[in-house]
Amino acid sequence: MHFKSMVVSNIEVSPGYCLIRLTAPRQILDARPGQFVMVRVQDGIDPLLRRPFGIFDVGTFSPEYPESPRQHYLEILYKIVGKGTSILSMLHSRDYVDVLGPLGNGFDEGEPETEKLLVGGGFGLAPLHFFARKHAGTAGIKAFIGGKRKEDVLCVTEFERLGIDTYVATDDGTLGSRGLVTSVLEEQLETGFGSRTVYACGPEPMLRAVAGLCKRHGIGCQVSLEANMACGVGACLGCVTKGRSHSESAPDYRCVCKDGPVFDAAELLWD
Amino acid sequence: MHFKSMVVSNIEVSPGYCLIRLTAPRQILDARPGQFVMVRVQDGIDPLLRRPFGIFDVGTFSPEYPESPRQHYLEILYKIVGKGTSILSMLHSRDYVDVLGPLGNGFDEGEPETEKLLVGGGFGLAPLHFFARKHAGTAGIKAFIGGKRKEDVLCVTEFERLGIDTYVATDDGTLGSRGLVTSVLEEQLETGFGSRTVYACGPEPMLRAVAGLCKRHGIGCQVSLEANMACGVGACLGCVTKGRSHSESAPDYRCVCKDGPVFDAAELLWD
Amino acid sequence: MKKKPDMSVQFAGIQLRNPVMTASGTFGYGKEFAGYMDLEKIGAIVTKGLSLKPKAGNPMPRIVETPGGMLNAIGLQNVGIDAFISEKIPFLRTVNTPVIVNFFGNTLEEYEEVAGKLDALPEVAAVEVNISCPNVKHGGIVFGTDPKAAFSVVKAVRSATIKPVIVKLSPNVTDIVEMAAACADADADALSLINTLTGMAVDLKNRKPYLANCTGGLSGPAIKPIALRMVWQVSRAVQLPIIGIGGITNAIDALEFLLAGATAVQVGTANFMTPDASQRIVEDIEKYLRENGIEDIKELIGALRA
Amino acid sequence: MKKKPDMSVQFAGIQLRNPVMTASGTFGYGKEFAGYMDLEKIGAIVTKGLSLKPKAGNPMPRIVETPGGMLNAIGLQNVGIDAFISEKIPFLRTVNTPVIVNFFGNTLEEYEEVAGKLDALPEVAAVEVNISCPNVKHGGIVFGTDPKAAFSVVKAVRSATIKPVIVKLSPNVTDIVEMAAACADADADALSLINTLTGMAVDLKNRKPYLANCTGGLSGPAIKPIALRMVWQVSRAVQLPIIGIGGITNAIDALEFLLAGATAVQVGTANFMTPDASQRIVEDIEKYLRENGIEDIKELIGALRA
Ligand SMILES: Cc1cc2nc3c(=O)[nH]c(=O)nc-3n(C[C@H](O)[C@H](O)[C@H](O)COP(=O)(O)OP(=O)(O)OC[C@H]3O[C@@H](n4cnc5c(N)ncnc54)[C@H](O)[C@@H]3O)c2cc1C
Ligand SMILES: Cc1cc2nc3c(=O)[nH]c(=O)nc-3n(C[C@H](O)[C@H](O)[C@H](O)COP(=O)(O)OP(=O)(O)OC[C@H]3O[C@@H](n4cnc5c(N)ncnc54)[C@H](O)[C@@H]3O)c2cc1C
Ligand SMILES: Cc1cc2nc3c(=O)[nH]c(=O)nc-3n(C[C@H](O)[C@H](O)[C@H](O)COP(=O)(O)O)c2cc1C
Ligand SMILES: Cc1cc2nc3c(=O)[nH]c(=O)nc-3n(C[C@H](O)[C@H](O)[C@H](O)COP(=O)(O)O)c2cc1C
Ligand code: FES
Ligand code: FES
Repeated sequence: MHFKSMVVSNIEVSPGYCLIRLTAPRQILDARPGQFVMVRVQDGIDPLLRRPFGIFDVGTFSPEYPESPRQHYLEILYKIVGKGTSILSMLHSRDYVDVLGPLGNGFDEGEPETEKLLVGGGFGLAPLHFFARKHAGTAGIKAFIGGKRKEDVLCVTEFERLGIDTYVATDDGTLGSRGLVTSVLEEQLETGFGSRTVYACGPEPMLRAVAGLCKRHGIGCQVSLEANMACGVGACLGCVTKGRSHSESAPDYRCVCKDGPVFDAAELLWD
Repeated sequence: MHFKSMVVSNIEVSPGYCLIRLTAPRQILDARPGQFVMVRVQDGIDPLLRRPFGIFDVGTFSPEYPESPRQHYLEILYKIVGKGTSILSMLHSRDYVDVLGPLGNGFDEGEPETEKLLVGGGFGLAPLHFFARKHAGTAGIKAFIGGKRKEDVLCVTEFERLGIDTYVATDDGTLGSRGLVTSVLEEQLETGFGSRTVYACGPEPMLRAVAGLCKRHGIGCQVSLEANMACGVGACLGCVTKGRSHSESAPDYRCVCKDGPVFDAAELLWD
Repeated sequence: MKKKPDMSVQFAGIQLRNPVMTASGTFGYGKEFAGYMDLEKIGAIVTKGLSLKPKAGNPMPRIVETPGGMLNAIGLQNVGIDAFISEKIPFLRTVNTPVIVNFFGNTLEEYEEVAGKLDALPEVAAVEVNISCPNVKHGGIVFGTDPKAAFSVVKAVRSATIKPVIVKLSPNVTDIVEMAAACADADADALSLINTLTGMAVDLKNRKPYLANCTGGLSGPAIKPIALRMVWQVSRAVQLPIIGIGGITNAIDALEFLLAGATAVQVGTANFMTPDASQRIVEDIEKYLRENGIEDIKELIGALRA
Repeated sequence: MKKKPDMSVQFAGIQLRNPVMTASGTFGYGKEFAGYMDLEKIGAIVTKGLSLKPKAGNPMPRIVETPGGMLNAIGLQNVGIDAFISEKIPFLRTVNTPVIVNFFGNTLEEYEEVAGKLDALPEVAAVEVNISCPNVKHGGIVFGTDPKAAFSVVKAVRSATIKPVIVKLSPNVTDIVEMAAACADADADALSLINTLTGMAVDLKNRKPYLANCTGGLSGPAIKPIALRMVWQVSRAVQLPIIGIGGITNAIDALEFLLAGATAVQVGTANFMTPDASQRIVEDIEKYLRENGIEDIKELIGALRA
C-alpha cells in the first residue's frame, strides 16, 4: 500500500526514543510481524529518500471527537539518529506523513508449541513487540532485551504486561544483568530443551553472535536485518546481503527489503 | 543584524497574502521604511537560500503571559508564491525562523512639507505601509493602490485608519476604479501642485510606468526594486540593476540589495 | 471542457502514448512497482542494465543519501540476459507498455552479443546502450568518456540489431556534444542523457568512504541543472531525438526537459521518493497541457526561446 | 578539560590559523560580511575574481535556486585590479587574516599582467588563478578544460609572481587528475577544487532559460559528492596541497574534505545561507577535535582509509 497518514500521537518513550502512531487503511491489520514501512517524513527534497521502520504494532482506535468512525493505525518505535528521525520526532498530531508498506517478509511464526525466544536491542524491539503481541499466551515465549545503558532498554513494561518472561542485560549494568544479552540467551539455550526458535532483531554484531549461538546449539534462528534502502520494493538493488552460497563468481545476493528483512540465519553468509 | 526569531502570529489577511509578526532585538526599531530582511524559513537545504521581504512594520508588544518583558517585533506582509513563502505560511506561533537585516537603504524620507504620493501594488504595499505609519499626519500624504483583483488590494483599511487619502484601482474593477493605478496617479499629478515626491513599490511594469510619469511631470520618484538575491549584503553581485550611465563598455551596475532596494528613479536606466 | 491533449510522441521508430518512461536501474523489471501504480499509464518501461552473464555487483553499502540526491554503487548487478528472458520477459509481456532494455558489456564483443540476443525478442521495443562502463580489455577506460570508444560500441551494437538503438551518455565528460556527435556518426537512433555523475561520500566517524566501492553515481534533483544543460547543448548541435534524464521529480521538471529539447524523459530517483512518480508526472503533464490550452505536447519539444 | 587543539595548517609557504577560508565570489571583498562575523576567526579570505580591467558581467537574472544548490551567471563582474588596490585593499589591510586574491584573464597575457600587479602587493598572501574562463584569443575554449592551455596559463602566472600560486580547477572535465597534473607540471604551489559545474535552469512559464546568460555555474550542497570525489582522486595522484571546495555548509562537511585529502577548505554558497557560516565551521571543527581527543587537525588530512 501507499498512503497519506495522519499523526495521531508522537511521544518520547525513553530518552532519544519515540513511539509514533499513524492512521492507516484497514488492510494494515493484515501486516505480519517483521514487516516494515518506508516513511517520507516531509515533502520536498530534504530528506530525499524514505526511511525504513519496522512495525511496532497495528490496531484500531476510536478518535476522541464524537461520531467519528473507528480508525486503524500503525505504530513505529524509533530512535532519533539523524535528519529523518529528527524531523519525525518534531511532528505533531494532525501532521501528515507518506507511508509505503507493509513491505518485505515477516517472521516465520512457527508452530504454536515451539518455544519462541525473542532477542533484541534498541529499536530492534519494534518488530519483536509486534510478534509478542500476536503470540502472547502461547507456551514458552521469552524475551531477551539488551542495550548499552538503561535508556536503550525498551519495551520491558510492554513485554511484562503481555505476560512474557523478560530478561534484560546492559553493557554497563544499569539495568538487568551486566554484559551482553547473548550471554543471557546462551544460559537459556544451555538449560532449556524441546523445540525452540530464536527471533532476533538488533545491531549487526548482536545478530551475528545470536546466529552463531543458534548454529552451535542447532536451533532455528530468524534474524531481521537492516540495510540502507532506496526503493524498499526490490528494484534498486541497494540493500542486498550475501546469501549462504555467495561467491564472487557465483553471486548469491538477497534483497533485505524484498527477500527479507527477516531471513533464516542459516540462509545467510556470516563472513 | 542576524538573529533567531520567534513567530508571534501569522495570519492570512487576504486570499493568498499573509502577515507574520516576528520577535526581533531592540535595534529593529531603528529600521527605516524601504529596508528589507532576508529570512531563512527552515533549517536544511530546501529551500537553500534566504528569501527577501520588505519590512511592513516594527514595534513593541507585551506578550500575553504575565511578567514577561515587553518584546520588539518586525512584521512582514507576504504573498504565497512558491516554496519559501508556502513554508512560511505554514509556520505556527512559537516556531522559529532566522532573520538577516534590516538590509539596504530605505526611502529618502524627504521634507515634512513635501506632498508624498505612495504608489503600490500587491506586496509592494509592505514598505509603503511602514513609510505611511511613520509619516501619517504630515501634510498631503496620499496612497494609490493597484491590483489585478479585489484580493490583491492590500492595506486599504490600514491606510485609512492612518487618516491617509487612499485611491484604489483594479484591473477588473472589482474594487475602486477600473484600470491601472498609474492612471489614477496621473490624474492626481495633473491636478495637483506644490513640491511632491512619489514613492513606488510594486511589479516592474508599474514602476516603469510610474517612473516615466514622474519624469514627464518633473517630480521626484523613488522606486523600490526586486531582484533575485543570494547574499543580501552586496557580496555576490547576483542582484544588480543598471544605473543611468550603464553601457557594455562602461558598466554601471548597482546592487539592489546594498545600493537599493530603493533608488531615485532618475538614477536608473529604464531601457 | 477542453479536448484531451495529444500526449503521444514518436522517435527512432518508436511510438509512445506519452513521453514519460522510467529510468534504468530505478524501476527493476517493472513488476516491483506493479502494486503501486498502473504500468500502462506511462510511455515506456526501461529495465535494469543487463549483461551477457549475471553480474554480482558491488559489496555493501551501495547507496547513500546526499544533499538533494543519492549516490549508488550497485555495480550493475543483474540477472544476465538468459534469466531476463526466462524470468522477466513473461511478466513484461502481460503489460501493454513498450519495454526498452538497457544493457552494457565489458568488451565490444559483449555489447554486440547482448544486442544480438535482444534483437531476437519481439517484446523489446528498443535497446538502450549504457556506455558508462569500463572497457576491461583496454585498461578500464570508460567507453562513454572517449568519443572513439563510444563510436565503436555504437557501431557494434548497430550492426547486431535492427531495433532502435538509444545510446545513454555519461555526463562525466568535458564535451558532451562531442560524445553525442560520435554516437550520431555511428548511426545511433536516439540519445539518453544523462547517466549519473561520479561522486563520493565520506563516513567521518569511521574515516572511510561511505560506499564500499569508494565512489558512486550521483542522481536525483541535485543533478537536474547539469542534465538540463547537457540536453540543451546536445539538442542544438546534434540531429537526434533526445531522452532527458536527471532529477525529474514532477511534471514541471519533465516539461523543462522537453522545452530544452528532449522528445521524452525518464524518471529515476523520484521512483524511490514516490513509487507512482512516473504516473503522476503523466497525469500532471496532461493537466498542465489542458490548463494552458496546449493541444499537442509536441509543441513544447525544443520550444525554449534562447 | 582537554588542551586547545592545534588548528593551524600550512601549505605552499602560507601559514593559516585554521583551514577554513571563504570561497571567491561568495564573500565579496570581506567587508560585506564584517558586520556579521569576526573576520579574524577564519583562516583566510579569498576575494572576488579580479581582472585587469573592470568587468560588467552578465545581464539579469544572474542567480536562481536549484534543488540543494544554486546557479550563478554573474559573469565575473568585478572592479578591476586598480580599483581593487585603491578601494578594497585599505579595508583588508586592517584585518589580521591572510588575503588570497582570486583572478582571471581573457588571454594568457592578461593572466600574466594581473599576476604581476598582485605580486607587488604586500597585503596579498597568495594568488588563486581561476582557469574556468574562455580564452578569447583561441575560439573561447575554456583554459581549465584543456591540460595544455592550463599548463600555459599556470606557467605564465608562475613567471609573473613569487607569491604562492594556487590554481583553481574546473570540474567540467573528463579527467580532473590530468588537469591537476598539468598544473603541477607548470609549478603550481597548490590546487583549489572545485569551481562550479555548468548547469541550466528553465523558466517554464516564459519558455526561456531562467538565467539571461542561459547557463550558469552550479554550487552548493548538491555538488558536494562530486567535489569530494575530485579532491580524493587528485590527492592520491598529484603531490600538491589541495584546497577542497564545494557544498561545504558545516564542520562535518569540512572534515570530510580534509579526510579525502584537502589541506584546507573554502566555504562558498553557505555564506548566503548563514553569513557567519565560515566562523561557525571553525568553531565546530574545534569542538569536534576536542570531543574526539584529536590534538592536531593535521592528523585528519588525507586520513581516509580507502
Ligand atoms: C528493515 C528496517 C527496519 C528498521 N526499523 C527501525 C525501527 O523500527 N526503528 C528505528 O528507529 N529504526 C529502524 N530502522 C533504522 C532506520 O531506518 C534508521 O535509523 C533511519 O533510516 C535513520 O534515518 P535518519 O535520517 O534519522 O538518519 P541519517 O543517518 O541522517 O540517514 C541517512 C541515510 O542513511 C540511512 N540509514 C541510517 N541509519 C540506518 C539504519 N540503521 N538502517 C538503514 N538505513 C539507515 C537512512 O535511511 C538515510 O538514507 C530500520 C531499518 C531497516 C532497514
Ligand atoms: C527587496 C525585496 C523586497 C521584497 N519584499 C517582499 C514583501 O514584502 N512581501 C512579499 O511577499 N514579497 C517580497 N519580495 C518578493 C519575495 O522575495 C519573493 O516573493 C519570495 O522570495 C518568493 O519565494 P518563494 O520561495 O515563495 O518563491 P519561489 O518562486 O519558489 O522562489 C525561487 C527563488 O526565486 C526568488 N524569487 C522569487 N520571486 C522573487 C521576487 N519577486 N523577488 C526576488 N526574488 C524572487 C526566491 O527568493 C528564490 O530564490 C521582495 C523581494 C525583494 C528583492
Ligand atoms: C540505483 C540506481 C541504479 C541505476 N542503474 C542503472 C543501470 O543499470 N543502467 C543505466 O544506464 N543507468 C542506471 N542508473 C542511472 C539512471 O537510469 C539515471 O540515468 C540516473 O539515475 C539519473 O536520473 P535521476 O536523477 O532521475 O535518478 C541507475 C541509477 C540509480 C539511482
Ligand atoms: C555567486 C558566486 C560567484 C562566484 N564567483 C567566483 C569567482 O569570481 N571566481 C572563482 O574562482 N569562483 C567563483 N565562484 C565559485 C566559488 O568560489 C566556489 O568554487 C563554488 O561556489 C563551489 O563552492 P560552494 O559549493 O561552497 O559554493 C563563485 C560562486 C558563486 C556562487
Ligand atoms: S531498497 Fe531497493 S532493492 Fe531493497
Ligand atoms: S544579493 Fe548578493 S549582491 Fe545583492
